[in-house]
Amino acid sequence: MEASDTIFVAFKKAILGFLQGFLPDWTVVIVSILISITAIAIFGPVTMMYLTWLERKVVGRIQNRYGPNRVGIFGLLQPIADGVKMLTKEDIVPQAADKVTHFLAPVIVVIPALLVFSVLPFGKGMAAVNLNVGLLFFLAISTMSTIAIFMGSWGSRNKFSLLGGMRAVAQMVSYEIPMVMSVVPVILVTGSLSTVSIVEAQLGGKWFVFTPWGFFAAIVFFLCGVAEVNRTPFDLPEGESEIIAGFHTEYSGMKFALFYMAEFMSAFAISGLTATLFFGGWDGPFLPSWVWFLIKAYAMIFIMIWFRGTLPRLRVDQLMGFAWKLLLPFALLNIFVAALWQLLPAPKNLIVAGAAEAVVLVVIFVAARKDSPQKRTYIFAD
Amino acid sequence: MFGFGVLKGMSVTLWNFILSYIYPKKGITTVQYPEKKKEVEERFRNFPFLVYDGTPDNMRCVACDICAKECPPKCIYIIPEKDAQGRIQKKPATFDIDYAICMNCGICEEVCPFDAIFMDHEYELSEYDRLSDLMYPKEKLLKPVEHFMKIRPTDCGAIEAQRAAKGIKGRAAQVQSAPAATVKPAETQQNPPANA
Amino acid sequence: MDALHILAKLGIFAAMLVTLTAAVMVVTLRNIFHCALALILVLLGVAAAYISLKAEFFAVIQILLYVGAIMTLVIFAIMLTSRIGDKTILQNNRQGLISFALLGLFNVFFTGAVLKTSWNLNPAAMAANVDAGVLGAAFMNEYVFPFEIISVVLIVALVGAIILGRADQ
Amino acid sequence: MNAIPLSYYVVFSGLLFSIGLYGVLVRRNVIGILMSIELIVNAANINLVAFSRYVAVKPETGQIFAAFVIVLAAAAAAVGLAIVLCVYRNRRTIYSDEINLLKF
Repeated sequence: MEASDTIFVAFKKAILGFLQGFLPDWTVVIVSILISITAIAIFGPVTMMYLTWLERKVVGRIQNRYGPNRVGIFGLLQPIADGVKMLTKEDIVPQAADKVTHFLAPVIVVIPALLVFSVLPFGKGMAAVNLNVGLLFFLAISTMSTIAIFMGSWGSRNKFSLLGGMRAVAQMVSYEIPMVMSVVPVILVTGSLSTVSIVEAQLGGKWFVFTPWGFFAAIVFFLCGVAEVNRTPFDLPEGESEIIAGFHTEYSGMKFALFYMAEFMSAFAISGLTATLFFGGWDGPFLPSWVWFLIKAYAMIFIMIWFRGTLPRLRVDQLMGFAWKLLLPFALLNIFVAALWQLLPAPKNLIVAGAAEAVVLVVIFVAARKDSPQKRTYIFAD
Repeated sequence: MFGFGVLKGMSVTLWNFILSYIYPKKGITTVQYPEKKKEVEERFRNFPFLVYDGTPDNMRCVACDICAKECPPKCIYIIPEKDAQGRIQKKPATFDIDYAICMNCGICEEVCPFDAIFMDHEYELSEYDRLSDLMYPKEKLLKPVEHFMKIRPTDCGAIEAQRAAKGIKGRAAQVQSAPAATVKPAETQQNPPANA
Repeated sequence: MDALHILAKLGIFAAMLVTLTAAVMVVTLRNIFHCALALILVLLGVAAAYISLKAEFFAVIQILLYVGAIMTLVIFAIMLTSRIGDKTILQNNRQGLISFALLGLFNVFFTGAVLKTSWNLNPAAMAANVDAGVLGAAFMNEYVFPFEIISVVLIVALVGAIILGRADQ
Repeated sequence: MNAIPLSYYVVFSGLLFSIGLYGVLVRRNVIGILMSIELIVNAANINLVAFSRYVAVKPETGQIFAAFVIVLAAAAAAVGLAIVLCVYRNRRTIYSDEINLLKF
């Protein structure tokens, strides 16, 4: 088990050891950096391709149909077919568009999506960079995609994309705050911002999701993550039914593929981070560490796709109300419960924290009762 | 209560997802088209075809031109046969249906007094050239009554039963039993039908 | 001097250069939206400078606060005030040349003086590792009073901005 | 990383400051001016952090002041932009030389 656990790390050490022989030592450092960069640069797009495949299969199965099974054995070559199609499609730039912004937007939207992979701990010792501010780095870099999405919508000089851009910026800003707040309890308990030490604090099955505050913080974080990535039920910025395709209306061909890739890669990054923060990252009994991380990340992705197969799109006011009136107060109160849990000795803290959590839940539900949708009363239909 | 509607909806989709794996017959509705084809319902109607009993030349159609007159898009074109003296025979020389125009409404089937034209179940009729290939001549339209029985057993059975009851025979039987030029209708009543 | 250090120094100088060119673009570009993008580049360059000063936590705070929050505000303001497609008329007023000359002069003297002064470097400070924990402790112990005052200032600014920004019904 | 002498950082922030000041003096668009003010604030921050790394007795003092400066810059930007919106709503223009009437 030990060998298979750190197979990649050993592989990298082998390469470095081999190069040690005839390269000056500073180039070896650069080579090791390059190896992790190439690993991420390969892993990112490949996960993105097979997430599109997974999404179409799962949503298909939910709707009683097969999903792609023509190209390749189980439709496994479908992402490659999509890729080729995207490459060969003509790349139209609107005539009145602001050329610079229109061109830069897809480029800048992919950079944060790839950068955040550097902080995710894929396995034991397999986090590309062990930043001691890793978690905050993740949140800071993911705000950059907001700016890129807005550049895309402003650059294409199109009413629909501008509407989509406005919605995207408003949504991402208002869901970022509950997201940061729901991460604070994890930092409070582990005492450090680095994702690697967060996972080490959860080793041996002591995952944060089993603690009273952790379970609800995970829900809040995951929902905000789904909203941050503009996926259903928060996919107002690219609401196909009302504003054509939102911010990427005027994009076609490879540029659209970049927007598409950024969305899926950040979806994987968010699920990876949820797995790291609340589900114990690569901690698991038998399988090698990086397998556990992938299992948990893909489980989160399955939930996101499951959302897509079920939930209708939220209205803008419901979307904003949900973030400001429900998630934010809940995340704030959760911090107090986590503090309670952290300070009290072992047996008592579960009971007290559980009770506090129950009180918090009741308070939030009572407060949110007024604007949660009432039972519909039909006047004419019986 | 707040949020339980979402959970109910999610459980429905999850159950659908699992059902599609453990019990595909009930869970999956797609038919893999080229390999397996979906059985069309009996009353499914696509383009019309002409019926003949036994051999193609004793077809039921007597070129009465009612269906051509009734056809809304006017896609049926009939020229009756003429014998040596130029008299019009009760048999079409050319009977063309332009499948490109036909809207498979089935009116020709209803108005035909001689049960000669019925709607087919064949739907794989795509061609390369719309003008010439989709203009079906008589030869391509003629199909045996057995084909009609195979695709629409109940309707065909009812029509055959009616024909048997009224003693209408196929064209071949009429020719043998009435060598004289004029055939009194009364005489043809008693003879049994040529083939049920 | 290890080759790696040279590379690092080159990287930092490159980042500084990029920041300065982006800053010049912020000030001179005609299309105001491009200026905002150049400003974002400047902020990232400044964050890179913080990293070179071994203040990673501060660099991340800078990105999160500036690029995430303030730039979104600025972009919203740009969007609300500039009509789509209005031709960008002259952005600079007449006092361009004079201020450029004066500032150039100031810079020459400033850099001259700076390069000549010998700073009494404090080696202890150079080695210190200022991470989030140290900052947090300082915020809560020594600087707790300004910390509270700042939150009051923020609330006042928030309420003020909302009232000013809101269209009067 | 302390191979870089402190004076480089001070010169860098001086340049940034002067570019920002040039922007404030020259730009006609009020939002352009606000952006230049952000430049000036960033220049000040760099100085604070650089000095706290090289010279300060307690290394975190500079960074704390820089944090306060960032927060205040955010508050200033928020109020500034709200004022800009008000001016735009009343006067339909955000060019500073056209906004020269105190009371109309």
